[in-house]
Amino acid sequence: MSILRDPLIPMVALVTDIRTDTPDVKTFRVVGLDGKKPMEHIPGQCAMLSMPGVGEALFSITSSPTNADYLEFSIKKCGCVTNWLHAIEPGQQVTLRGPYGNGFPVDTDFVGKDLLFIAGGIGLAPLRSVINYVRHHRGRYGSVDIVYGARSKEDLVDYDEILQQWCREDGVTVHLTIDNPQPDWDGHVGFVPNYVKELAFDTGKTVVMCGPPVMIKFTLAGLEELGFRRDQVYTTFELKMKCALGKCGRCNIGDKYVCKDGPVFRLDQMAQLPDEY
Amino acid sequence: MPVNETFKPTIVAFCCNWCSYAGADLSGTNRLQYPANVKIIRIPCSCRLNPMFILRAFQRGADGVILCGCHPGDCHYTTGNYYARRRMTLLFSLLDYMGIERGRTRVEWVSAAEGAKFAATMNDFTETIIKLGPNRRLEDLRCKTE
Amino acid sequence: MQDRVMEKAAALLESGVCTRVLGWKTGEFFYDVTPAVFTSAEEVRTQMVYNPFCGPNLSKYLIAESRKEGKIAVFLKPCDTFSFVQLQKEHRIARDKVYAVGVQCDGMIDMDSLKALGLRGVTAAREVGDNLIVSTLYGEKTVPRREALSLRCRVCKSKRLNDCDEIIGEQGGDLPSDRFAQVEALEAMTPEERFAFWRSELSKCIRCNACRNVCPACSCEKCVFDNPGSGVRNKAAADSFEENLFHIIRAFHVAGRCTDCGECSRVCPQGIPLHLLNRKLIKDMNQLYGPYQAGADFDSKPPMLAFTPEDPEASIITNGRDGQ
Amino acid sequence: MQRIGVFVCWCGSNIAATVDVEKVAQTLAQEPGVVYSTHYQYMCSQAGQEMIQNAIREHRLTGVVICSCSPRMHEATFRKTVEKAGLNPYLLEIANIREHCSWIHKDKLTATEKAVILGRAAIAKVQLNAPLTAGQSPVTKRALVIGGGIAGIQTALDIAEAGFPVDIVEKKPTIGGKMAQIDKTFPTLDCAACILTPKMVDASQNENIDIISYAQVEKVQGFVGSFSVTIRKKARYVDETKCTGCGLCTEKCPQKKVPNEFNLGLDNRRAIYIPFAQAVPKVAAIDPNYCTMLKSGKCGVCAKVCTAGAIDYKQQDQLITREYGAIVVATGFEPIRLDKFDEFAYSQSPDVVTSLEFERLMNAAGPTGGTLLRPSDGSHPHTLVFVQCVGSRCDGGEKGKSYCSKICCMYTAKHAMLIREKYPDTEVYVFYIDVRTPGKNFDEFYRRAVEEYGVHYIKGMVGKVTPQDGKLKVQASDLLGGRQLRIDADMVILAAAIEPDKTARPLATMLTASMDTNDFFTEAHPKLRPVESPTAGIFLSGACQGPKDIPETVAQASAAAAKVIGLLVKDSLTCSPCTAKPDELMCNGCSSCEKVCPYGAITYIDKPFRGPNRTTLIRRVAQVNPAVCQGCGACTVACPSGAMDLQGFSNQQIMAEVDAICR
Amino acid sequence: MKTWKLSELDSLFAAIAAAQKLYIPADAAGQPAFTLWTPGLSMTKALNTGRSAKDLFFPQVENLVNFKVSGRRIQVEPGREEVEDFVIFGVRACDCRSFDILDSVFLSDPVDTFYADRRSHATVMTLACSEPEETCFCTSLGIDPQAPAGDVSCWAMEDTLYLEANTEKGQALLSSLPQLGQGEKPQTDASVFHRLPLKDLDFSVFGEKPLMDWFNSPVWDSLSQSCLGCGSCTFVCPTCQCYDVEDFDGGATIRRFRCWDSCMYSDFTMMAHGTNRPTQKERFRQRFMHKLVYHPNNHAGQIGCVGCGRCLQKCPISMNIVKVAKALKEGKA
Repeated sequence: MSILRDPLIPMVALVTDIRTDTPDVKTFRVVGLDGKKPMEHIPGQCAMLSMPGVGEALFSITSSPTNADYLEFSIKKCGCVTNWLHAIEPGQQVTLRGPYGNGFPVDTDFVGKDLLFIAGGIGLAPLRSVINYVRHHRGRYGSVDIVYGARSKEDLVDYDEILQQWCREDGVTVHLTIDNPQPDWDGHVGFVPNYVKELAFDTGKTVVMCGPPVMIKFTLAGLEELGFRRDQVYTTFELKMKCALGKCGRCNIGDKYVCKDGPVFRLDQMAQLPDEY
Repeated sequence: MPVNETFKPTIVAFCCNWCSYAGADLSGTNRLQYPANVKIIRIPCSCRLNPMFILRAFQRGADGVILCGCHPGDCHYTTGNYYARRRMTLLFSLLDYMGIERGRTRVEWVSAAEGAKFAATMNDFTETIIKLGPNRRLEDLRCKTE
Repeated sequence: MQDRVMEKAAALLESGVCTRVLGWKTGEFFYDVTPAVFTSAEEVRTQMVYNPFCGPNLSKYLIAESRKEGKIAVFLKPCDTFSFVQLQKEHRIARDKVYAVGVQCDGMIDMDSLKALGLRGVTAAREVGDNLIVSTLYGEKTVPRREALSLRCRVCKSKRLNDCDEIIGEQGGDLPSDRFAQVEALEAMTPEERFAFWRSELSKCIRCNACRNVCPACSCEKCVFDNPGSGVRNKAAADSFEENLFHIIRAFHVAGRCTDCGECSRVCPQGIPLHLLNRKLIKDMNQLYGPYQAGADFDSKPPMLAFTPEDPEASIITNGRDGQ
Repeated sequence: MQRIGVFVCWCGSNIAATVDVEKVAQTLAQEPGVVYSTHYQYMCSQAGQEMIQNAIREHRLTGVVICSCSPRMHEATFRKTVEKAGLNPYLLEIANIREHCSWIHKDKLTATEKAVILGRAAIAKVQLNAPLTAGQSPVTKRALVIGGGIAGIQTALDIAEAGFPVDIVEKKPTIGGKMAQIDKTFPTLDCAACILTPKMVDASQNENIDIISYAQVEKVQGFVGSFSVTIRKKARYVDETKCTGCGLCTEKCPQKKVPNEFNLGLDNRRAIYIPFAQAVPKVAAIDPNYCTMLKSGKCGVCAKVCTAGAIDYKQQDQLITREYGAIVVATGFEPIRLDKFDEFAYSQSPDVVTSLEFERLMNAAGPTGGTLLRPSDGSHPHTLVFVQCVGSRCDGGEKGKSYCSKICCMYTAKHAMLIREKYPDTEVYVFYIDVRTPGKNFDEFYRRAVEEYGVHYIKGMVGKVTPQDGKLKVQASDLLGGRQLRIDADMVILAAAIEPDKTARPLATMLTASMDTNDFFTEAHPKLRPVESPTAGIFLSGACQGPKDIPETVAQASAAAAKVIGLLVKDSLTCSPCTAKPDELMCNGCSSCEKVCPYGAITYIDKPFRGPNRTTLIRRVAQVNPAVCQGCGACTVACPSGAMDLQGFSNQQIMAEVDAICR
Repeated sequence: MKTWKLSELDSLFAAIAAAQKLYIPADAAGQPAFTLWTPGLSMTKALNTGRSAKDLFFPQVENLVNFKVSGRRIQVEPGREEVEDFVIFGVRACDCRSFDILDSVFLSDPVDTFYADRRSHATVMTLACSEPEETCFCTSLGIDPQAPAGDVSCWAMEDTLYLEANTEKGQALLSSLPQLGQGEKPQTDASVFHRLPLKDLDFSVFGEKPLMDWFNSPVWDSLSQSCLGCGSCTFVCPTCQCYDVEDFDGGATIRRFRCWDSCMYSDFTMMAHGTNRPTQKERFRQRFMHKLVYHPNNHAGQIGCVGCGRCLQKCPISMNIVKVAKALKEGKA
């Protein structure tokens, strides 16, 4: 079977469980055909999921590396492959290859730091892996703050996990916000960037941020106002990718390939790159 | 090309809903036989037939493609088959120009009353295709079933 | 001609008739001119060029340019004006935003034609009478201008400048042209020979889309070959079928709209005579449905969007024409 | 992913005898997306339908494929079936394994194989089916009839009788049309005015009918059920509500030299006039081209004599916009101009007249009071020559028309007969190519002309008519006698071809109703829908669709009315949802689709789109009116960018079927 | 140095082709291209091929893997073509340099095994240039067209072909051809190369300023304004290596293949929610920035261009890397 060995050639995996998070986000649990976790990864890394004939797309792995049993992907319905994924039922096979990308520096730069996670909408997906990793190795990091916002309560991804686990954990503070008031919501209402400013975090924290480009832009401005430096802020981003190996040229921005040199960037590094994301 | 005894051509017949599809129904009602190689696809009018569909059929393994519609002047939509006629004439001419065998494509006007003509047309067309042999010039090797 | 074009361009900008001029810019060599937009008379005087190598048809640029603020002046050769009119017929160009200057033309010279004459390392060329004196890295050569003409210019169909606001040079008329000679030669071959001919030509295709992107008739917002929803999208020919498919569909989509400007064959990096496909359809339409020249006027209905009850049946093809 | 149910019908033994239905059901169960597959004796039976409905609910089906008889048979049935189970009726596809399979194949193996493939194609298609909803569009319960001749009048009367308001737009100051100018009618020889004018009066008195005379359609918007039509009512400088039609003004008007169009210019009228005695509305009108007051401001006689004070020199054209559910075109015909037929000396001698002019010369209300006199010298003509087919049945159609004008043979026989009856001392010659007399009592009528009245019918062509010494020298050939004839005639009457009224062409453009090459309106189907235009909501009445005599015209007028009534009784129209739909993001606005649409369903709008870098681009894009589109798909192929697709028969659906069949 | 009579080139080809496949630049339907040698096929008279030699290592379309799908199950099946040993003869110095550039992408971790396979099976026989075209500028990129690299370097001088092995592979090939003669290669004449109009292009400047300076240059607007967005420059370029991966559902088998792609295409970076390079300017800039700045930044200053001049000859509107490089350097277009 050596003829099948190339990083472009995927393995077959099985979707064992599908959870509906929000009206347009589902979380897929994936294992290998042997029933085991198909690959090891670093928080922030991605993998290529595909259905032959439909297409292949890159998704961040949202489960924590500390989960020994399976991988999870939280996927928003927005294109060809994601539409297909949203239509399948458990028991469906898919193909999988990866992991790809650099991941967050959880075992280096983050160690011992107070961490501030800021996410908007589906932007929580890549951060969930880091947050759960940090929670698992709680002793190695300082305080953890999580600011998470979405359009409405229904659009909050992993709401159950947030309420049941994150909110109850010592040393973890969760700040939830939604864009507009709604009857069954007694939490904060407002956009993430403003909320971050209101919360006036201590500038010693290391920030990990993911969300839509506008959110990133305004939150960053807010953080700088508070006195944060760009080299304290990490983000992860998504571009069209095909090979995920740094060769096909699609995710090339400046002299970086997002699939290989990213998807995690420190914002001071990003300042050296063209604004083509 | 020698006639291959075992060659079972795939033939796609696009039939307009109002005349030719009904004509095909009638040939069924009258139990008029024609080869099972012919598979009918219903389209509202002959003018719905995009040249791309014909090429697609050849790509996917068809050996012959025939379009059947209302007789000129009898189109349910008054003018559809006139457009279809021009389009098919030019497409067939272009295919011929590119060296694709002329007999692989055909247009035939079959009314709802012409069950017998439908069957006869399909018999004749199938025979023509069998004589021509398998479609090689417009095939896509990736679509061949191994 | 060169001077009159440049003067006109500068004058149009200076007088405020237009705010931009679409013309050609000088290159590294004398022949590698690039279509360019100029916004001042100064730019025109320093950078603009008009010479026998200004082959590119500028009409298609007007689709985008005429959507912008202000009026743009454009220099069009007779063959370009057919595309200009055809695009207007298809509502693709806002005529009131364009000041069209027709430039009469004696045929454009083509590097491919020069190379076909065996010239290598061409560094300069000048017209002297009916001849072209070509300087190369290996010395000077004189060739008849006629032989250096672009292939399409050798069978020029018309010197008529359609729908121009102004004309430089004389207004011309339609020319007798044997542009269908090659089509007829192909028609005279056996189907097997034709198949072999097109296979060897089309198998050269690298699907760079230059023919499509330069074609004034291929002005679709999104080409079916780029549209995943079309069912025929493909990027490269993975099979000989797809090589055929792309060119058949393209020829068909521009049937009745193709003005035979010849840009497709001019730009093909692989030297495929793509115009022979379009010309075949033009010839057929002329023969079967009456003479029609796309872009010659504003009123006539393209043959593919018209019919007469007396049109011939498709069987004239499938049964063979002329008893073939 | 789709959840598709497959139902294979035995149709008793009709299918099951040659197709192994169980095997078909089993094989199709393996197809992607199929979650349920079964077979049953009669799917169309109550039990079969319930089976389908239960399966839809139990298996949460998102698509249904029924392998059974032709969709032309039971598609509607099964659509209702699935709809009752809560599934959109358009998520159903039928594989025709009876007419197209079991009934034409004898070998069970072959037939079964084919049935599987047909089933596969239906499954492949249904995978891509989208739920479609039939739209409803309201119907304005008012009709517009364009043209107030006998066709328009009859249509309007019938519609009005059924209780619907109807407007007649007539371009002339009075309704009545050509029939009002005719003397007698064939084959009964009863007086045209006697049968027409009562109808004109009926129309004017019917409270459901509004006659808008001296008016023209200016603009048409909308579509079947809800047209909005703007009508230009031309200034007649007489207040219609005040004028009593006493006619005093028309006697006093000093401008006497105005050619009288009602008599085809054979006599004169005044600048203020009532076209004829029985005109409806009987209201005077001022001809602005001749009225001295309107031209130079000097005169005002009519205003002075009018006791009702109806004259209004300041009157302006008036634009009326009204809503209609249906439009009937009844624009009729006119004789062709004869300037290309110089050989008959029409322009050289006043004694060469057209048949319509001849009608006026014979008419008691005509310029001669019904006495046949030569226009040149008022003398009694003794020798009259009729020339048939002037401009009809012309080869190539360059000089005249290629078609037969249909009515000339009969009216010429009528004319010949009338002359011979009134003036037995005359000799009447008729030169013809063929005499065509299909119609009830028509041939008998013609034979009477020949046999009883002694009209000389000569098969042959008139070559030349030369006015000479007060006579008309007619050179002709007698084909049957094989000789050349020279006749010294006193009058020559030309049976001029008839053609559609000149206003028809621009009107057709406004209505987006198609016309043939002769400018006759095209019918939706030449046999089965002869009084409808292909454009929904546009109906055809009378000679605007093709040459017709009066009985035929009236028959068609009533037929058109019946169609209109059938439309207006509905409160709303259900449109088939299988209509064309453009993808605006891909549309080039090139108008290719519009040019091939037989229904005028496509229009264009300029629409803003998001361009790159937060710019806005205004682009012209096609819009399809689903109420008008009939779903033929011509536009989808004309569209080069593939922006236009047909719902229910989309490109992808058809290609999926192709793929499944060729697999 | 080994020698062979130029007049008997055909028999040299036959000797090579006896053991493995041989590709030579020959005219195919009027277009010079690397073509599988069969008896009777002769070398093109053209200086170089229309498409570059990269095709032989990175073909325009290449099947990667096949899938069979039944119900919810997926089966992965081999789909790659077996590669045999082959020889390319007549590769010019510029194209030969392009292999280094392609290697730096495809052979860097993770190695592209499809490309690597072909590279390892190939023996490259280069051919020195003596009659350049006016569009040639390989000398500006530090390439000596008269001393091409490759496994075997060849010179056609007077009536003799001189061959010199540079690698073990080349050595092996030459020693498999015992018929070769021996001779001394005469001095090459470089004078024509000094007359090349584009010999003085300066590509060193691109390493001298930060990436963003070049990116933000004002020249991009006017340089890109008439770009048609076609892929002809990309596809004839020996160093362009962007590709797309797509599936073709042929019914029974779904084939996953890769094919050349162009960053000039509007859909190159198109995603469901839009593209990050919305106009041709950005796409145009990407291509040239990649060649002149990004690639050198990542690969020790190696410019992503070999000066073959194909884009100068093939661009429908005569826009090319020379014009871009000059305009960028001067800061005005």
